[in-house]
Amino acid sequence: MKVEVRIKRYDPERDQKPYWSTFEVDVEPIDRLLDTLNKIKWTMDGTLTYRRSCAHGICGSDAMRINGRNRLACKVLMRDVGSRVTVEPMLGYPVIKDLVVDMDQFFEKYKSVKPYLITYDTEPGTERLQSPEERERFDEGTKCILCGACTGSCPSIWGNPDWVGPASIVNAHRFIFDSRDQGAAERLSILGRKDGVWRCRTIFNCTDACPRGIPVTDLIEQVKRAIVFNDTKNA
Amino acid sequence: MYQKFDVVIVGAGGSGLMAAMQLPNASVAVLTKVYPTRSHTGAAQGGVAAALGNKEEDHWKWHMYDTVKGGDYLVDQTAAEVLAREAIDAVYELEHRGLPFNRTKDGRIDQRRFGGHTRNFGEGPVMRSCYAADRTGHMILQTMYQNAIKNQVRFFNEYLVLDLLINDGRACGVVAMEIRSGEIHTFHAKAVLFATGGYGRAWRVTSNAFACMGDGMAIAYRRGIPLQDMEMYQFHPTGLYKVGVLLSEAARGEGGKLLNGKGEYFMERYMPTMKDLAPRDIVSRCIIQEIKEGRGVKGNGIVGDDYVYLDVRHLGAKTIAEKLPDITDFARNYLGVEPLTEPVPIQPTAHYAMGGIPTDIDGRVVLDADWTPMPGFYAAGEVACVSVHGANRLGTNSLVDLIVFGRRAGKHMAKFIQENDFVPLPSEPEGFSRELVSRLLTSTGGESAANVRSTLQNEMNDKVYVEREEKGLRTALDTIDGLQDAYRRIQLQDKGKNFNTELMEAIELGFLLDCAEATVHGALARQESRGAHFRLDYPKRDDANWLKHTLAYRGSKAHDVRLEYKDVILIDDPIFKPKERKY
Amino acid sequence: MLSRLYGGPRPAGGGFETFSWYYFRISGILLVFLVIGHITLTHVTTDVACTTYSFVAARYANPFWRLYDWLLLTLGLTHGVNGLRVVIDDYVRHPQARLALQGLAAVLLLVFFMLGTITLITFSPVNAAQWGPACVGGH
Amino acid sequence: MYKGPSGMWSWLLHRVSGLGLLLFLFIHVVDISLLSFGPNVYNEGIELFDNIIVRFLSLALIVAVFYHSFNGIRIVLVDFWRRGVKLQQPMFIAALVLTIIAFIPFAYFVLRPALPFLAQGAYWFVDVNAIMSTH
Ligand SMILES: Cc1cc2nc3c(=O)[nH]c(=O)nc-3n(C[C@H](O)[C@H](O)[C@H](O)COP(=O)(O)OP(=O)(O)OC[C@H]3O[C@@H](n4cnc5c(N)ncnc54)[C@H](O)[C@@H]3O)c2cc1C
Ligand code: HEM
Ligand code: SF4
Ligand code: F3S
Ligand code: FES
Repeated sequence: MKVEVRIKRYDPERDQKPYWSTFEVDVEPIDRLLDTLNKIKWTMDGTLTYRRSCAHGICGSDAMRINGRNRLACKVLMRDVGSRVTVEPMLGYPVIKDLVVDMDQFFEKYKSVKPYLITYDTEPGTERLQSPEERERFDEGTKCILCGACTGSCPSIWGNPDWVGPASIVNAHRFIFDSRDQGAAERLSILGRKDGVWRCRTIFNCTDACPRGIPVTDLIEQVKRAIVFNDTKNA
Repeated sequence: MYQKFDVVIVGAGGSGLMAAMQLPNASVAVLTKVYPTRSHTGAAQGGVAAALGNKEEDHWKWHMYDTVKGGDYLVDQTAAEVLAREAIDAVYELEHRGLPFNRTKDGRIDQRRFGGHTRNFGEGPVMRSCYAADRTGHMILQTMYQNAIKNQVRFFNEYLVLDLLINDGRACGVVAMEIRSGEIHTFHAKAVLFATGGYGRAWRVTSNAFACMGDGMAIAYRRGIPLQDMEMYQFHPTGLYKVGVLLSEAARGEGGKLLNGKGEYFMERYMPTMKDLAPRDIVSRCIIQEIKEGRGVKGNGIVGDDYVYLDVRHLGAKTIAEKLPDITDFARNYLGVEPLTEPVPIQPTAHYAMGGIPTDIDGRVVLDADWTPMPGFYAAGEVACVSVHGANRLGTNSLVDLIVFGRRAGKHMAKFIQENDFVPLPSEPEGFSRELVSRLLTSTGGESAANVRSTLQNEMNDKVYVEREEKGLRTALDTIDGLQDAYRRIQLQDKGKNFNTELMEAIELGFLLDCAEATVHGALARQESRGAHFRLDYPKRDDANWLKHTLAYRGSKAHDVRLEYKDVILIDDPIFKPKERKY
Repeated sequence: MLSRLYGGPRPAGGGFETFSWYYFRISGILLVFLVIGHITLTHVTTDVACTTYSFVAARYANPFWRLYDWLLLTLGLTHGVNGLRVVIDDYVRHPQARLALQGLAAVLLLVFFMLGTITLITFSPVNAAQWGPACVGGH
Repeated sequence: MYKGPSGMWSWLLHRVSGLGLLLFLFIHVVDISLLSFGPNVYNEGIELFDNIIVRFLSLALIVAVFYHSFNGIRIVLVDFWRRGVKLQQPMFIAALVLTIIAFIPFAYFVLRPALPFLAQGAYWFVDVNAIMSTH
């Protein structure tokens, strides 16, 4: 089938401002959008630039704005996008080139919430014990692949790039509610600050964008409650 | 730009990060061409094997036995011992660092069965695979990255390493291109670790990421370091048809069966006892056999007639939803097939390099059959060949390899940098890399990199696949020779410096061609069938002549690779004596 | 469990943003009743055209209504200006401009709060004969 | 703007209605302060509200109040009620429906005094001659 692909292009080395290129591509209905981009890059325009690696939705490289919503190009099938598809870089991040955005800030924010196990006890000789229920408590957040789709979909970050963003909160949640961890208080105090969880106005775009099906807003709300009630048990 | 570190680690997958963790007091730079969390380790689903014995009795020696046998005895048995013994501690280390393993009722790390892992030297399956849902690799990668943040490891993200610097027989640094600016940087170091992963992209149908282009192997190879056992490349039997995306072995573990075009569950015919759960090399071969004999699936609307089915319909919606969510997801998403009501088209997919840069059990790269190390140069993970996987890797043993040997290499480097000083850089360290980049940017040869790449991938899929024979391999060699010529004529459309992925892909293609070349040479020379290497013209294993490792040294072009051989290390224990491999 | 979770340093108090978030919700819920009561009074039970001086004077004879309106004023202003502050935070990136606008918001809050409060407290109706019509306009 | 059925419209409306209400509150405080200047001044001020255009503006105000209130309650439920997150969309619809339901009687009461005038307007719209003949 024939598809018209509109791509927002920008190479600061050459272009004054972003522009649109349109490509007519012949695709299979079960081709991924990523396959289509590859086809364009390899046979039509070698300068088209985007990130990709695993090609099956697990590495988080190719989050972009597809028909107005943040998606992984490798998880979108051509038969589902219609005969015209619009591809843009994600909003909320500086554009490096074409569909490639600068993720440095994103990772800095991620780091700011101390996304690692914090313990003050000495380690046992074998594993620490944790019941299946305790393990289940923070399962959702462990699915995150740090693709940044959620953060880039959030109107709060479009206006305010300082905001820590949903992805960082998801990863903070993963540790705050881990029974082995002892750093909950530190993280909650970081997230309780000005650019912490309160910038979330429950817009739910993040939940729509997450390619891993993480209930992002739900996790954020749990963190808010943990801060408000100063308690991680009932949040 | 010039920078100096005690240790430079190339690659931020499981092995690179595990090594970085062992160097808390050194200045360490981790260079990676993708953001660390995009590394291919994240794709691993099944689990990581360790004889913890949390669910039932287990012993590291049983694990060692399975590893040696699974590798069709091409395994260095001392290394297999280290692997099996230290896996236990390494898994505990992961847990301490925060890895969220699934748990048993009494709170310990949960374990499950996996192909080829047995109790009491082959008596029956054992629960040895420690796992975190269906995303163990993802969790290892995330956990290691989190710890790297905690320890404030210095990352150089989106730096493509182009060259290894050697002076006076010692590794002393690397040269890399910063993808975002096109700038060339020199990293001077006392010790260099390569942890760059595999080269599955040499085949058309592969489970591997676009980033798996054999960079590390090729860079070392170009610097005169041999590549070991490259002909031993694993094809996983259940790759999603055409796309290659992996459907985990768990599908068959749960009772899924392979079905041919005639509606027959054919594995029963080939392996009456283990049936669909026979090791990967064997199952892949049976699939190819079916297709060759005309029992593949034909014209059902998708394309071609070179596949069979993975059938999970009889498992019921509940099991499928709970235990095999990924399979359902992939099949629906990528082929539009509903596994609850339709069988899923599959074909063997290029999956894992057993071979690679030869190392000893401390991750030190060795240069020849006499185990002469190159001081300061280390390798770990899929890029390396400690030879624990021999001719066929068992499921879940790669992640063990990463953490055990990544850890050992890290610890050894910690010692090495204490005892050794910097060696000066060679003169004009960046010369080679600059020339490589500028040649590609200025070439007007008119050749397209995409063409070269797809020709290579098709050729490898056709002739250097599950089954090989002399004629096909010779043709493949000619093709690669031609492609290497074509490679020199590659012309780019993007001549910019800023994030030039076309340039990057072209550089990687050069690496891929080198790895393919070594693979074909090794395969052509090895006149026997062992593990993943099945020669139609030599269908029997031949221990008398071929119980040895291939070492391939690069020549000036595809046709003149020099091969040497290295003995397999056997230990003096009757249990581990090579014998026929039966399941 | 909790002592374990909070084994590390304690959180640095709730913080202003936490308070602000909480305040939005509490004042909001109170406002639901106050505002809906208020508009019912001025639009349903009485037409706006009849909310004249005489209507107000009669109502303010009872201090309850003064308190009611003062609560409405205070909660509405603080809630609303806090919202304005958040909006400014979200969209105004330039630090000086942001400070200036937030200063302006604070001044607005203060001015309108004073104006409203003074009116409510000091209001003492003139002689009933001079209250004027019960309704304005031609209806 | 982000496409798709998320909570973005609810948030945008909430923000706009909140700011609108604040603006009105400012105006309202000023007109109330006219009380201090005696009945005549105040009543003149009130007269303004009787104006047909202002009556329509009051309708907008009322919609804003109801929407902002109901959606405010929805937000609080999302925050404090664990199932709220899953039901945010139905609750958004509910807030809209409730806004409309509550709005109808209010619209009637607000516009009732203006009805004759409005009826005339409608008439005029239908038939200019009809208006001509009534004068
Ligand atoms: C789909 C799939 C499922 C799997 N499942 C399992 C399983 O269940 N159990 C198991 O044990 N194994 C499994 N494996 C195998 C295992 O995941 C891999 O072998 C292993 O993760 C490789 O890890 P690594 O650290 O060697 O390299 P990788 O994780 O591949 O990382 C390579 C790193 O090197 C960097 N790099 C590469 N080249 C350059 C360069 N030129 N310059 C700079 N940086 C560079 C990359 O950026 C990356 O960070 C699976 C593999 C696949 C494909
Ligand atoms: C009638 C009952 C009211 C309720 C239940 C209510 C509730 C809320 C809530 C919960 C918020 C916080 C939104 C968030 O954090 O995302 C909010 C924001 C806001 N409210 Fe109200 N409110 C009410 C009345 C008012 C009034 C009378 C005004 C005007 C004076 C007002 C102006 C605002 C403003 C400006 C915001 C900020 C909007 C934003 O940040 O997006 N509200 N309201
Ligand atoms: S929460 Fe989801 S959308 Fe956000 S970074 Fe993680 S995986 Fe991506
Ligand atoms: S889109 Fe943004 S406002 Fe909150 S619910 Fe998601 S983070
Ligand atoms: S390429 Fe890895 S997520 Fe799409």
